[in-house]
Amino acid sequence: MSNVLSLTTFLPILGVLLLLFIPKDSKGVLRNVTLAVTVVTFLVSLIILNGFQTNAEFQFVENVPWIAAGPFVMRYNIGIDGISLWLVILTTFIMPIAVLSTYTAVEEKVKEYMICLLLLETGMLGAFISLDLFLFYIFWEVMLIPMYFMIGIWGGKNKIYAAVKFFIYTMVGSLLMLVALVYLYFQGLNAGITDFGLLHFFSLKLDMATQIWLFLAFAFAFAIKVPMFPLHTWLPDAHTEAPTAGSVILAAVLLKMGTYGYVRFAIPLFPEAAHKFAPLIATLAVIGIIYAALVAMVQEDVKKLVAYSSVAHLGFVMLGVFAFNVEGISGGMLQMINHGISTGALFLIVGFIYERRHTRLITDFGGLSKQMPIFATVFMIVTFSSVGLPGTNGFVGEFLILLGAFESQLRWWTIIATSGVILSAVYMLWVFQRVMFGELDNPKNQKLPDLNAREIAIMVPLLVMIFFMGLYPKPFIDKMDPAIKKLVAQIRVSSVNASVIPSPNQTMMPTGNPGSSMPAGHQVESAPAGHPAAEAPAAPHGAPAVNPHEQK
Amino acid sequence: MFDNVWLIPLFPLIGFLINGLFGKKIKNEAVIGGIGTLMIFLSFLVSCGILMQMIGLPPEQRVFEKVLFPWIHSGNFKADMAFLVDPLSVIMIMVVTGVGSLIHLYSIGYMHGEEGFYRFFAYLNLFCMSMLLLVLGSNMLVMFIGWEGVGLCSYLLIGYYFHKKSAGDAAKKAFVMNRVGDFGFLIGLFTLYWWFGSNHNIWTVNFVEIKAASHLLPYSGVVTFATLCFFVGATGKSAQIPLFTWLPDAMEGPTPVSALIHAATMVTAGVYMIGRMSFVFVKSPETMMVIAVVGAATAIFAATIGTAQNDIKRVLAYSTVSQLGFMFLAMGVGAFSAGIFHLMTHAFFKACLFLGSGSVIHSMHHALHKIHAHDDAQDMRNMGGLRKAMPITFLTFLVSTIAISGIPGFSGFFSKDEILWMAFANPYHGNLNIVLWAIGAIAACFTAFYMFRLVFMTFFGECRINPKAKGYLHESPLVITIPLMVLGTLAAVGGYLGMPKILGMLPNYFEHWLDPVFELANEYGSTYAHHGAHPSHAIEWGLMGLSVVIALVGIAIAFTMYVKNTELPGKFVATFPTLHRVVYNKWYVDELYDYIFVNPCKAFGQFLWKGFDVLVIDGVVNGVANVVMGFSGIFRYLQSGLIYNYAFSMVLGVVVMLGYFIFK
Amino acid sequence: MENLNSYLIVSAILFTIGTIGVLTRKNVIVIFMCIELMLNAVNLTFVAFSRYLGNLDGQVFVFFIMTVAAAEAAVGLALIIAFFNNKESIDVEDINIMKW
Amino acid sequence: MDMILIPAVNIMPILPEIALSVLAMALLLINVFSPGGQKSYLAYISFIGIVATAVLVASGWGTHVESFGGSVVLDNFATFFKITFLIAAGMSVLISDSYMEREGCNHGELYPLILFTVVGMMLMASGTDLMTIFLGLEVMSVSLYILAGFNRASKKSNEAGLKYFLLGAFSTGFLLYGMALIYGATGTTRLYKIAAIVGQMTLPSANIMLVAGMLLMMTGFCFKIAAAPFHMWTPDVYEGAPTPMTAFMSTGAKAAGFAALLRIFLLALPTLQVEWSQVLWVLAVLTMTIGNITALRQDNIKRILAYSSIAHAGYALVGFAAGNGTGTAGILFYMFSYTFMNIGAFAIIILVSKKGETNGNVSDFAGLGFKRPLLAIAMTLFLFSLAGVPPAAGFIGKFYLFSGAIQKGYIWLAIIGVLNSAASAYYYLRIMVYMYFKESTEEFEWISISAPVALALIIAVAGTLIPGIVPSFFLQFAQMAVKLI
Repeated sequence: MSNVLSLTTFLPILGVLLLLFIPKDSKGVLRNVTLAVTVVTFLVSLIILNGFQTNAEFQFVENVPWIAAGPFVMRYNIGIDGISLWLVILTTFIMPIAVLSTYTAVEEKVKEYMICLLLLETGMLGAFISLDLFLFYIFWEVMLIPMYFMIGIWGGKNKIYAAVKFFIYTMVGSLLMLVALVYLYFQGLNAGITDFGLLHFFSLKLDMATQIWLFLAFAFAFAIKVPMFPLHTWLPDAHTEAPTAGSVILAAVLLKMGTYGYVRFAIPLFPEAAHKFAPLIATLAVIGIIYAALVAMVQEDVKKLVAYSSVAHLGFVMLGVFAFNVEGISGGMLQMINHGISTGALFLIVGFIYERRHTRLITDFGGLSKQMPIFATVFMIVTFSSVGLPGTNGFVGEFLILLGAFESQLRWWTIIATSGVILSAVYMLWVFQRVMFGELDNPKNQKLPDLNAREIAIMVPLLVMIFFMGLYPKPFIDKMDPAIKKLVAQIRVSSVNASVIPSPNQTMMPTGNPGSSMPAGHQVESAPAGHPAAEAPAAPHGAPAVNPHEQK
Repeated sequence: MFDNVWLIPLFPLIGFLINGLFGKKIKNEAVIGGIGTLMIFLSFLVSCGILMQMIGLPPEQRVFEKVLFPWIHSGNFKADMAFLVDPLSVIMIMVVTGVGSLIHLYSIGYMHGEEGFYRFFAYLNLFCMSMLLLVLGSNMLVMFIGWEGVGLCSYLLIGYYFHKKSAGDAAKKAFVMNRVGDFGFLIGLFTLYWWFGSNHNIWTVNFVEIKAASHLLPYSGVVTFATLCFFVGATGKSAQIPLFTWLPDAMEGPTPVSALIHAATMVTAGVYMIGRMSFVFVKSPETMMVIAVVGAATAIFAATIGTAQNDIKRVLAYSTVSQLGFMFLAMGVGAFSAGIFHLMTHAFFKACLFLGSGSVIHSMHHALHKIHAHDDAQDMRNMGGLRKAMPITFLTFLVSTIAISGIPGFSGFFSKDEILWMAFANPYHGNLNIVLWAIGAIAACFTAFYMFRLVFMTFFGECRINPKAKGYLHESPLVITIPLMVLGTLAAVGGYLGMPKILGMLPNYFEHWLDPVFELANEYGSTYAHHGAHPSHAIEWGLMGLSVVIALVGIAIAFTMYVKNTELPGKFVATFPTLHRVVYNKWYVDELYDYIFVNPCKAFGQFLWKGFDVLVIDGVVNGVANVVMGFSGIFRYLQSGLIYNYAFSMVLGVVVMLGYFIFK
Repeated sequence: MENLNSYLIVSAILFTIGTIGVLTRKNVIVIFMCIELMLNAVNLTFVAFSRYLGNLDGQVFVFFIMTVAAAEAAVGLALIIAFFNNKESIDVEDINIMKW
Repeated sequence: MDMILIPAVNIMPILPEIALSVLAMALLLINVFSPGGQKSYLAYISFIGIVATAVLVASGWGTHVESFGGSVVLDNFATFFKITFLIAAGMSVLISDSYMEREGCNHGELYPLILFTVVGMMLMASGTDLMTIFLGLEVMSVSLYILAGFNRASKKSNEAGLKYFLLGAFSTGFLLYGMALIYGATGTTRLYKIAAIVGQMTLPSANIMLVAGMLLMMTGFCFKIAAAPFHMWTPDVYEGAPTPMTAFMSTGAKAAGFAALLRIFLLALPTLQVEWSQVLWVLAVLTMTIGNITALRQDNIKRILAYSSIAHAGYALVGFAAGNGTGTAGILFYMFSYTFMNIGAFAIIILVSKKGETNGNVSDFAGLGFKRPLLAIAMTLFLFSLAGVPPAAGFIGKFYLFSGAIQKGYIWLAIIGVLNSAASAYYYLRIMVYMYFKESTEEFEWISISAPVALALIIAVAGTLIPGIVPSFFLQFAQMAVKLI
């Protein structure tokens, strides 16, 4: 089972080949086959999860030559560590749900739809497992195509604008990233790096100016995908136009590409630059949190509201990631998964009522709880998970993020961001109230059927995950912990070398070259993760929100 | 027995799951209610067991931590799902499970025939579980689960009649305001965690460990910030100024809910939290003062509003706010055990009062229902003279009222008097003490006034209810009256647990019981307290008497106004119309908040969306596209189709290239 | 051969005249003639250089250019005729169906 | 009496050219003496001939033979390009027959002309003397003039031919003047001699005559490859010319132009690289930008592809401006894969359009996606490849071109390039929008695909996908080809 990773990634492609031989009008078969394929993929991915050793190393690595021409050597180099593991599982976990959700939602062009779904899955998985920068870029771009068609073909009335906007917006960013990628490669070439293998570049020393430009290019591409304020406007359009499954996947997985890109590429490749820009990005993240919440509050379209809410959630993720400490980054990673589950569930819920009423305007609803109690319960649980109620998954991630950020230099930002917790409650509960509470006065709503078995079957796994991750996140955190510790060690070490944060007691900071897979655990003991050692002596009982940047 | 502490929250959880998942199928109210009540009663038994065991132990061994399973471990951060059993938490679980089971029992009767009966009990159980988590949590995070969990349940239960818009609004308001508090709680948590971690490499949120390390904390400074944040959390949960407006609205929920959540247990969480972390709070004199002042202010403020309300439950709600103010006053003046004591007694009599009012409303409702009248079953102006119709309710209600008014011999007297005395005699606030005491005393007077106003308007005088309905008024069934009687008894005698030493008949069991919890706090406090001459017993006696007199005065006024000559209130209103209107409208606080926070937020959101998101950002995005398109149009028309133009462009190109190289 | 430059200047002038002719004249035939003029200017340059440098490559080149010019003339005139058949005109202004 | 010694010439390097010329003449004769009407067999014969020639050319891989006193050379560079031309010609032949049938101008001369064009191109690729290159260029151009105006009945075709002819001849003037000046400056027309002499010059860039000659030559070739500002003819000619010929021109002629450019500038004028690469920098930016931006507002799909082919010339120029191994190899690879995708796209345009070149608007593609899924998927593939989206060949090509620029340090050039290809995505997507996102307005009539066209499409798809997924095979050849310059 050495190549189980490739198997997982390309099973959907096999599924596509299978679908090609099924006549396009036998929709049931098409759906079931696709479902089967995705389920099998999920099961195979469970083998990975099962065989994954809890350590900081990359596992299930496959590394075979692919392109070698001129100055370039690209390899089919894949593998996962604790950071990518859960995203892979998340992807394979969401797909069957997404497929199941299309059974009644998509009635025409089923075959094409299913093919798009499967291609998309391969694209996403590939991006998560690539350890070769070029390979990553390929998957990153390939992902766009099926999504573009899903929005464009099965989308709403404004679908063309949304689809083209989505495609070009993302393409601009990723092409700039490509330029940076090549430039980085040539830098590496001079330093004796022979191929696009990601791990080589971790040890590459770059001068500050170079790092800044390269980081900006990467950060821009990823920021568009996340999406971060102010590059987020493609998201509401894409979400509102996309069919339910599309929105689910877009929210659950595609957006994670951006945040994952930061964790996997932008930050470890250019640590000093990352530290330099941390305040800026944190600011944008915080603005995003508040801004998106305020905008979400006044939306009239449920789906748009959820779209904006995910902008806010991903703002949290970014904040956590740029805390540069174990808590923050683990929180970020968890939050990615949580957001995948909760927001995915929210889009499914919106899909349910849309299928029944063919409208998403909040004002068209009200008092649904009376008519569809099961739906009400599910919706409420998901709402509170998305609000981050303790006991649900949302809380764990959000809490760790804020905790980690508060420990780091981003204290002020954290305090502002925490107020987002209030706002999220405001808009989520408000929409819940307007949709579910009140008199069931609209006659169109008085006959709505409650969730049927299939829809319940779709939601149950998500609900289970919501509570499981909320009450017992340990397995998730444990698996990703070593990798994150290593990452933190990498970026902290180099940050000290570059003395981006001049700290009086660097000596207690572990020194050594990053990328070397030294067990980072001890370092974390010796120097509390990413907490600014500067404060310790400087502010014995200083105001708690002292920002080192202001101290000096 | 300690080891089984995890059973306490477990039983309600089971109850919740059973009723929540299968309640719809079960249908039979007796079974559903039975399960709900039984589960919480089982927890009560376990709690009793723990109490017994603890009584058996010497004070220093009365702290026990039960780790259930590791919850969030990441980096330095460790938080387990763990319970802390100590005298404080034991008192709380006794109150919660005890009062809780009575109210469950009561609800069987009260909620009879409601649709979604099962839902109600499921929520009620869920609430009990969360509340128990809150009080049992051995670290801030588990406490926070309960903290938000009770918020959730109160949301669910306030919104129980979700088809009423007012209910939905109230529920949302409650949750959001609680969230504001939670915001403070989180920040406080972060600050403490970060401070201990970065300065002493102690990364913990565990109460025991923090307590052990608390000597490292500086006085004021960071602690002030942290504790103030925590206090914000407390104000949210316990409806103190400025976050109190949700509690009166919360009366939209069924009465048992008001009794359990919004009187006996949840709203006291803030007090409990301060008690739990007294050793941190006391480190910051500033915070202590803020707490005391806010508490006193809330006590008097809410009391004034209470005097002008006509909805029986609203009066009680404001009374609750005011009483919570007393508790915070106690905490603020370092009388932690007194505060907790008042918390307990208040749980008894206020629960009894709410349930009593519930019983009244219940029968009013039925009576009005019989005649298909649509008068408000909760408006005291429709009541009066009910004491004959429902004697048990009347008696228990009266007892509790006496208790809350602070008539000697009843529970309220002991606790409240202790608080007032400490407000006067505490070593912390120097000259502020007298003010605090005065405010407290006046608030007590108001309390006595509006409570007896309530009693008189409801149970005395001639019956103002629709005459046709009069015949239908009757005493409530046993399930309702039994809890009333039990609680009434407790309200009467509960005080003897914590009798002030000066009365000297009984030792102050309560204070001794809590000593191990609060001694550290008192120790810290003593380091900066002003050690003036300790007031003499004479003064204490004097003040005690004074407070009694004050209470009696309040009662007397109420008697004159609402029994003797009932036209007085009208006159009063006529003479001070503005004052009455302002008080009647709760000093317009809600309107103020709408004006300051809610509306601007919505407007700003609208602006950001329509103005910024759509116009500016998307404007730029699409603008770029349009500019390019514009160029496309221009370039397009350069393509004239005429050969000599094409040739010209070629020549131009050549000339420019040559020119560049020749003349560069 | 001391006055190479005069030859070059003459040919440059011829070339320029041809170019300007192409830009200004409207009759396709005339334009084509202007192009021929340009080519001949080039020929003159080649010959001049060839003579100046004393090697024959230039002159050989000129032969090729002449032949090619002839071929182009044949093809060009054919195209012009075909165009004329369709449009009854050989005015460049009329070569304008396709634009923008 | 002394006798003239006929130097022993090795005709091996120009064997393919000779073979094709002979075949072409033979076809002419056959055409003359054969009854009119059905001409398909000519297509088949010439296709077979082309394949045979391709085999012949390919067999010469790896050898390096100079001949005719060093005015012609057979090397990998020439071979690579010759293969490219032959592929272009072969596919054009395949798609020509049915088209010419439909347009009712199925004159047998077509195929010989195509073959002659190829001969010219090949001569350009293997010529190492300004004369041979000029000859090749003219042979190609003159045949192309005819091919552009081949559909005598159609006004558009006429106009295209005439425009192409006049402007082409005009540009030839500049080209020749440039060659003359180079000759004057160096005293020779042999490229490697030029290189040697220029190499000895103390300050070649100060030699006005040399620089001017270089620029004028560049003008001539830039006209052929349709680089701004010498591109103006392209849209009109491409639109007017019979579609298969447009396909042929846009790929073969462009490739030939680049072959000659590379040969001359890299072999003869490497010492002036600073000068010409800064000029090409500007030209590349102009060409990409004008091509892409103008294409955004077009509705006639042939015109869209015309502008897109201008833009692609710009991309290739990026690699040329870099002038290093990566960039130039990128050009070769790009021209190679561009041939497949572009001819493929034009083939589908032919299938969709109707008699008299009607039905050639973007909107006429509406609903194709679900009426003829296979065609649509093929078209989608070509368009994505043109837009440079992985895993199609176009992406790898662009990647190498821009990488060349980056390696050279022209970061901004690369950035402008990628921004351009982002913008270009819009009009390629627009076609897909019509194919998939819109329903066709009028009744959609069945498209019958003849065998040759099907074959061409299959070749095109293969040639677009395979170099994209396993590029190293092709890239290595490209690398070897440019090494020899």
